[in-house]
Amino acid sequence: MARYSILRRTIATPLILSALLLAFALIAWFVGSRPFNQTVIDIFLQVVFVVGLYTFIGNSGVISFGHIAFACLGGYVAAWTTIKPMMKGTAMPGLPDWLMQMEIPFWAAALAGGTFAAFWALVFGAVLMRLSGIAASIATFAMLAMVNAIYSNWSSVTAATSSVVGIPIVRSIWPYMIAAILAVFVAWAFSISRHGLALRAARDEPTAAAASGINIPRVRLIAFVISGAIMGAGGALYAHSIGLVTPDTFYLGLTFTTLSMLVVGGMGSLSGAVLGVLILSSLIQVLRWLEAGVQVGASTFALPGGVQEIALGVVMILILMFRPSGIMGNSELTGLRARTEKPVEPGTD
Amino acid sequence: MKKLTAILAATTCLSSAALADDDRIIVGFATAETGFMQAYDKPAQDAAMIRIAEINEAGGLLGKPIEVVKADTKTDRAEGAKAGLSVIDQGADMVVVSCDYDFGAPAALAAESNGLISFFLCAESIKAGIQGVGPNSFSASVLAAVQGATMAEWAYNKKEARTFYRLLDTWTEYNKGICDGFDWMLPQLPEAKLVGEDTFLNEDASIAAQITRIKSLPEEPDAIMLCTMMPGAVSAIKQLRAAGINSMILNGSGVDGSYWLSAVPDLSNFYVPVQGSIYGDDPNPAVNEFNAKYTEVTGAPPATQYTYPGYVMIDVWAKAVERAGTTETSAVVAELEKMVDEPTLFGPRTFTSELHHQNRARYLIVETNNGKPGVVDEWTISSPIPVADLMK
Amino acid sequence: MSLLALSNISVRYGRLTAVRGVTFTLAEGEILFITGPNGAGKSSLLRAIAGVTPPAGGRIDFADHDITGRAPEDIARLGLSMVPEGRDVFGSLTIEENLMVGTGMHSGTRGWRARAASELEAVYATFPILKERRHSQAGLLSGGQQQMLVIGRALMTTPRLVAIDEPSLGLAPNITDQVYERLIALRAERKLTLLIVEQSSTRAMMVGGRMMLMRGGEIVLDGDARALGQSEAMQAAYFGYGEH
Amino acid sequence: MGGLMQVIFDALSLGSLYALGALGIALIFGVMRLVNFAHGDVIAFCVFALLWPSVDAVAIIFAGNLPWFLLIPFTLAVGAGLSVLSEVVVFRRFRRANPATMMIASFALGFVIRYFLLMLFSSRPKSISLLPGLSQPVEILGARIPLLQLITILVTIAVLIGLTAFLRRTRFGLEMRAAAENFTMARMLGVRANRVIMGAFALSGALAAAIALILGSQTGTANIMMGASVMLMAFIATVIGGMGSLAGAVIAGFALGAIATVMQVILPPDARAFRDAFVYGAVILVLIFRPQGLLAARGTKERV
Repeated sequence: MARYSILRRTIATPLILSALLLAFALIAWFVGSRPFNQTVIDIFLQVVFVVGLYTFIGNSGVISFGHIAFACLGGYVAAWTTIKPMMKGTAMPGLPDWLMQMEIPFWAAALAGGTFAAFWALVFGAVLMRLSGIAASIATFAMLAMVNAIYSNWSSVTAATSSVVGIPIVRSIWPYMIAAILAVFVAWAFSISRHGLALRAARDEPTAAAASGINIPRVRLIAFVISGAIMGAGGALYAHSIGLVTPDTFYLGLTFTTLSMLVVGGMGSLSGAVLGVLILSSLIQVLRWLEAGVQVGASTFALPGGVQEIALGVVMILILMFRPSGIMGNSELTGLRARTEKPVEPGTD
Repeated sequence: MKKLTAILAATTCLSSAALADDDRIIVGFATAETGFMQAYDKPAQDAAMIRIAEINEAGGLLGKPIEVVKADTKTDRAEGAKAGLSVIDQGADMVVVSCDYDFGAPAALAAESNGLISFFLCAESIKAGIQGVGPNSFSASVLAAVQGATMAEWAYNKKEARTFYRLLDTWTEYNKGICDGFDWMLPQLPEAKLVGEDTFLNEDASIAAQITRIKSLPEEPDAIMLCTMMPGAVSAIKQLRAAGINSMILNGSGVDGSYWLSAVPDLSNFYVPVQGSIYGDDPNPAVNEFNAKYTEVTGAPPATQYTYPGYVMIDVWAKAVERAGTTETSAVVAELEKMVDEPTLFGPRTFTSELHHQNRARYLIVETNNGKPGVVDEWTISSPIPVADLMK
Repeated sequence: MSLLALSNISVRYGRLTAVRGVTFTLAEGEILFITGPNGAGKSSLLRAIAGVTPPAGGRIDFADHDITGRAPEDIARLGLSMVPEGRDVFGSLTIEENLMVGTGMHSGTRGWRARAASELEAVYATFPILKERRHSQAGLLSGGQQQMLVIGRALMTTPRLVAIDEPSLGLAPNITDQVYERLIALRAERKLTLLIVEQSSTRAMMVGGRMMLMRGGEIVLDGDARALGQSEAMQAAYFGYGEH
Repeated sequence: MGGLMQVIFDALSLGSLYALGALGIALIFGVMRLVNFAHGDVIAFCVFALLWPSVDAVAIIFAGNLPWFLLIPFTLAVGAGLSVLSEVVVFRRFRRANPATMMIASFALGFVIRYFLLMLFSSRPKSISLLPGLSQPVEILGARIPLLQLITILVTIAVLIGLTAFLRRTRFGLEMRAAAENFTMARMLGVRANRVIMGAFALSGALAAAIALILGSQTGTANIMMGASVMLMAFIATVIGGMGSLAGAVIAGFALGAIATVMQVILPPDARAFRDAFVYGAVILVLIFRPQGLLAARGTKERV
């Protein structure tokens, strides 16, 4: 009964976010330019990653630097399962025979990537989830670095640092939009589930939560596995969006982009995760257009190269300066007005 | 949101203007104008522009002027795919992609799936071609493995090197490629012996442990095959010499250039294979003329030999287009694949239906002595490296 | 002439109001006990005075300065020394280093080194155990010794007002007596003003002075400690009788 | 014997770099709970400050040609200056923000510094001959090691002794240690927050500059990413050492250097490429058994 009322109270959030994503897809469809189409695909993938990250960080309050490792695992599953067997034989001769012969559609690869990543999230998480705070953050980073070191050197199975090509490219925006919307719903469903609520209680009041019998490592592990699955599926789709994977695609650069988008949007908010991506991605895109040059009347106005990155950094700092808890803070979009979950209390220790 | 669509509409209008124009030929550059790769793409692209200007001055290609469209990959793979699509949408007949295989591949794949020819500016991996991207993809440079093989065979024959040490930076495929070529050549040299091997990472702050391993050998090796690239190469070379190791150091072309030599004062016994010399002493006077022209156009002389493949690229492609009488992909590819030892300013070029890359090439050997680089020799490996060995 | 004056001070943490509309003044040389049950807002009030938690409303004046919302270090430099509850010793510093931290605010003034040295001797005289262990790490001290250290540390700054949160917590009764003796002596010597938070009124009744009772974030009683301590109103107010 | 000495020197010199980096991060973390991801970019900035801005391949040496007794103070001042500037302009406004926000802000700042350098100097690594006299081998205890390696170790030891003396013997050092342990309490004793924090940033920046000088002379290269790998290792060392514990950071820095060196020596050739995987595996193990770090700073409340 209580569950049902939570569901009814919060369902507006994923619906609004899905509508927003649909709006982006429609713009891309309406514009029809292929590079822009690809940009919107990128945005959807980024939504999947950031929402995946949110599922863990937002609910547990533990900063993870390691989630991109799961995207890496997922991306390589896509390479293992969708490249034509002949090409696989030359690039990755060490694959077992059954995998070598496999050629499945991209959506199945995304599911497989998610499952594979979830499995490893379970293995790593069983060890790491006992940690908390910054020790957990560093341990997740060490996990990322380990996965990267292994995938960068295991030539026979991952082709080492070389790009693995031949992954069928999917250039339609709809599968990516659906994936992003699914990720939003999964994240929402988890956050209102028994485990999600328990985890958030543990985030806000760890002592009280432990005292009331919440097994913190266990609920964290559940969140870790679910978010790992989302990241894995996202990684597989990422592979299909550009047709190749390399280990360094899934390393520090992507880690910091996703984390930044989440923190700028608001760490504790699903709406923040999605808005963080949409706002920062739009900003990047506008800056890129400005850099490429915009016709204003008779003259062309263009920013010098490199200004885009600098401006992005400055804008991020400014947003955080004025909204230290991110654009959304801890509140969600609910249609009527932002619903505040619980105010942050700085300095009450 | 209205503003956004307005900007979008503006950019798409700009690009569609170039579409479906039959009175010109369009070359699309999906290369890095910003970010890390820019330093590598820009010189080769400038060289390509010089060749394009020469062709246009001489009346164009098939009587039509060559026009250039560009899109910035920002040294980012996802952006690379967009840049590829962008130049294709602007009507490119041929797509030029980033120098490095990893960064160029997304745009090349976009060209491939649209049935267009793609040329890597200077990629040296076999995958930058049929084996990686597909049947319409080419590279203008020479395989990294040829560099390693060239250095091994040359040092063995001309410098009497017998004991070799192999030091590999596992950072990139290019580095591994050099060492692969070295590994292929070494067993063919009867008295050559590999006395040790080690690996490091380009970003390693110190390679002291690797150096200690070399120093613990009973005797200093005759030659060290150093498979690495910038920026780690300078660090490795400096540390090797600082530790008092004086063996000859053999390299890939990636360390060509004099711009970094100030970091290792009085460097000697140091050898680099190059396709053409930037030092003004190329045996072919036409190369020196090109250098002068490049200096005139860009304001500075070429910094490394990686400037040259851009010129070769437009050269061979334009020849193939002339011979085919069209820019239509399959006809041009067929003409390119007919090229056997096609003379270019920077050595002969061969393309086959099996390999769109050079598995054998004439290299100039540049020796650095007391901090002064200069061409000392020329070498072509005795037999081409078989494709099967390259695919290992 | 009041040294400390609070008018209508309230303290909030998020939606929770810990202190509401507290007003009082404290004259130089006065001794004031604030008592009250757990959660009455006593500590929050002290934190607001010391500048650690800026008040949500109201105004605080100290030594003719408006210190509302000022930084803790500025307030300390005006001569208001605070000893928070929970023995915040710097565990990795030695005892002597702990004592010396607060003397930095006078550095640069004439003869400050000599004054610091004599203050140090005075603190050591009060708490000989600190002198004995002056070079050992403060984190290794027992709870009672740490309590002596933090009180000694506060005195080292030669303050005009010392605010102490629960000085007797964890101290053996005879040590507590010594602490109070020293404080009262200082009060006589240099007109030191004392603001002491204690949960029970026992000590206040022994020492004498003024006493206030806080409950629910408000001051409910204010008067002479001995007189109040024995009154039934005090008992009733402390335990909240007579409200239902 | 010579071989073993060689390995010890290798481990010490690599560990020195990590220890200096870890100190720089731990100093700032101690006073304001900020994990400063811009630290690596400060290192790169210090090296580029010796060059004149130009996008040509050949570096135009500017301050890099100064004699050593001017070059070293100049570089240290640049590092300290940039670091203090970042405090005043950016981090001061994040005092009350949560650690994650501060961390991302520091990352964004590093991003800005990096692309600023990229704009001025292009991405091509520049060569720079810093203190060329140090590139000679010397014989010591039967091991022949580069002079620079020896100097790196000596400089690190000198920095550690100097910093210890500074922290133990000076009033500013006392205030800084007190603030690192309990910032609020220190302020209630009249310790000026801004002064201490700026002091920590200045010291941290100077340490970054020291790393820049060592890395610059060792590699002969100025590269916009040059601080990144040292920074990552230093960051890990700070955590393993126990966040906020300066001694712990130093010990963990040396330990990481030793592990990396020993791994390179004992692993068989095929496994050597996986060296980093083993090193990070060791990091996870340490964290599992000592989540608070080797030397947990007393009174450091975990707030992340």
